[in-house]
Amino acid sequence: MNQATHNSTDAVSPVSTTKRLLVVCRTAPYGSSLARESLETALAAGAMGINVAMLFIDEGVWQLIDNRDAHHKGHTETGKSHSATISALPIYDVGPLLADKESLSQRGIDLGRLADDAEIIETVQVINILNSYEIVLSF
Amino acid sequence: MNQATHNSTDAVSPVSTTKRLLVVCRTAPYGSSLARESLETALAAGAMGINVAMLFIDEGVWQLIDNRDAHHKGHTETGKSHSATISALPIYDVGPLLADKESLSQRGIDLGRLADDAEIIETVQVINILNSYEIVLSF
Amino acid sequence: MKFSIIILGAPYTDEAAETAFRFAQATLKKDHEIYRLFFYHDGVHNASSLMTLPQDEVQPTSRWQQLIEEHQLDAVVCIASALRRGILNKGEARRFSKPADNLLAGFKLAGLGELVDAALQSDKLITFGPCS
Amino acid sequence: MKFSIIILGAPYTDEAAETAFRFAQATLKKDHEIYRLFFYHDGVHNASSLMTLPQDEVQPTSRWQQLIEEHQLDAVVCIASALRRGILNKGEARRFSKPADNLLAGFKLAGLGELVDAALQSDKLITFGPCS
Amino acid sequence: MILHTVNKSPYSSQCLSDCLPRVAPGDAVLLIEDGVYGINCAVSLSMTPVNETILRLRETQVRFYVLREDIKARGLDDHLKGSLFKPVDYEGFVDLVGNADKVLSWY
Amino acid sequence: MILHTVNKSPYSSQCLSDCLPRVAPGDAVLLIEDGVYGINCAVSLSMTPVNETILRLRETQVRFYVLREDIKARGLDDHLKGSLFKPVDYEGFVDLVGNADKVLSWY
Repeated sequence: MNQATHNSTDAVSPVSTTKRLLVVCRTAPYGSSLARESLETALAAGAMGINVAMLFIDEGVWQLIDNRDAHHKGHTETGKSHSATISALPIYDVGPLLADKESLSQRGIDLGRLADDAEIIETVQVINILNSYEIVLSF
Repeated sequence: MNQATHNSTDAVSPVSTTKRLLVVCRTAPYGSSLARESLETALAAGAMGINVAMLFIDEGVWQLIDNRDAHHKGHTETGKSHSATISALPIYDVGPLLADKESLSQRGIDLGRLADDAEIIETVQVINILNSYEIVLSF
Repeated sequence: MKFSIIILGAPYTDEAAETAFRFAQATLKKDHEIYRLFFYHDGVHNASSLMTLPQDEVQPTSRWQQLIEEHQLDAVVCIASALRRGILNKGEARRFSKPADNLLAGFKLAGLGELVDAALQSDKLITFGPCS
Repeated sequence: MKFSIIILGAPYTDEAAETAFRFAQATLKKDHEIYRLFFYHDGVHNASSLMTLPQDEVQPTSRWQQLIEEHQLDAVVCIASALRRGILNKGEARRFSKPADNLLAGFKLAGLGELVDAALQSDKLITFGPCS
Repeated sequence: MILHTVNKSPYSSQCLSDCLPRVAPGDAVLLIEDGVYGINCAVSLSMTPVNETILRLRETQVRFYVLREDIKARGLDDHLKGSLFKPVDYEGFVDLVGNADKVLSWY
Repeated sequence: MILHTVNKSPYSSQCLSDCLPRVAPGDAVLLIEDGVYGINCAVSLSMTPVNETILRLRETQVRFYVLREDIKARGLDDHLKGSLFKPVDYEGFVDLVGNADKVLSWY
């Protein structure tokens, strides 16, 4: 993400809280920078010691296709694909990475192609998850 | 549109051509500035003496609801609504203003509410119109 | 109650910034506190000092500036989004040897930690998304 | 053949500018002529001199600049769209008493007449739309 | 209780149909910006599936609102009559946020 | 002959389903950017109506293409097998434009 080097003015300090954050991802990677910005938000929260999970629904599930070795367009030509950032999320204490089963099946996505850390959830659970986190941010 | 006063560097001179331009409008007004920019493009072409028509399909048909007297948000607070600009198009030699019948009926739009100059066309004609103009620009 | 407002849309291009502004006005009118305005994604363009509209139109950037000044609001522009979209303050312009700076007074550049902090400290958090 | 290319998206926010750039490269590689690049709507941000990306990333604005210089392309930025989005050249900055200007060298501000002219003069016209 | 805001037209985007299945009993839904074209669901035959979902959700105490200013700007005032959506102004919008535990923006 | 480009996903936008009814016999359709998710139409049951329209249009000599680079960036290479869409690179894209009378961009 290069954020650490790029944002030298971005002081990140640990925060003491019991509130948990859910980042809801509804956008596909590459077509819009929102997908990338959702990951950056989750990483920032993780770095501050916040309990942060991600929920991938609708077009957001495309973000979970494991494609770390692919060649990429534009802002991903740093060598780091969206998929590579996804796989780094657990290192920064972001998780779980929840993926809506129905969104995946509607799109004909092969579950064997998903990022290792993706956790598939039943569609009926989505409402419960949205309600159980104290803070929700949608992208 | 205030373009004349705002763009003093925008020299417009008449052009001699037999090519006709079709501006295809697929976006609703206000939600995106594209709707406004499609009208500005048509006005510029009209001012240059080009034969320019507009085709309103899909979400573009919302632009044709006559709403000249309404109070508006944001960039329309000049007092000039989108609808007022639509009704000024014929004055600048932009026309015909073609509206796709099926797009209108799908959206439950009352035909009595349409701008005076809108000309309703059958859906089967859309393909012919797209093919008959030498130049097509879509917004 | 303490509100924080996230703005993801640029003025003019879509309606997000306009809706957010009116929402912010109404929040203050109802005697709530605005803990922070956070400009992210294309929302960073709300802080451009170079936006130029015809004089008879609403000036979205100076309108924010007035609201911020009048109510002493904390208006934070995401620094990563801002740099990538060509919005710089004096310090960043110097640091990256850029020919000018264009961050309006009243807004400040800072990192996403400020967004997370706003989410934690506020009673209510609302995002105004772009049309895309 | 003579191509003209209309770019409606800002770099980074969506893919339109990236796709347009690669299309322009391929056009030239295939020995076609580019009559004009026309930056409209959010596409005007492609001409910002203040866009700042980490050094190890592709620099979309300077990449356009190089292509324009190398092939002596006519790169026109819609003046109305540019002013409304905070992209100014020296003359407009002076005219509107703005504190700075930020139009990259190689790009020029002009009116929609240049878009209509490109449509008339080119054999092929293609628009790269934004994600919104 | 979650307030769901929707800012895209159901005729061009899946935004509203993506939102509705995630609405829980007692939640509120507010249409803003181009989302207000969703008010038409009640009158337009082609929107029948969305309409049915809305009717079903109303039976679970889900409340449906639309931002009045955005309806007016688009000349859709007459669609408010008999609509399933109740108009609110900006202060009403603030109250809806104030009364909700969280806001989820669908865009 | 018109080349139609589509840059939005059919799962989030009506862009592709708005485009297809306006495609004439002999036209070409090219999916780019998030439009390439439309390649899935052939494999995904929920996209059946779009899929049927595509099959019908193929019988009228309409050709369907997809931008290979955008497929690769999204990790959808394996969806190209048996797809109704033929991959092209940027030079192929330029040729499609060169061979068309006009380009209509659906976005």
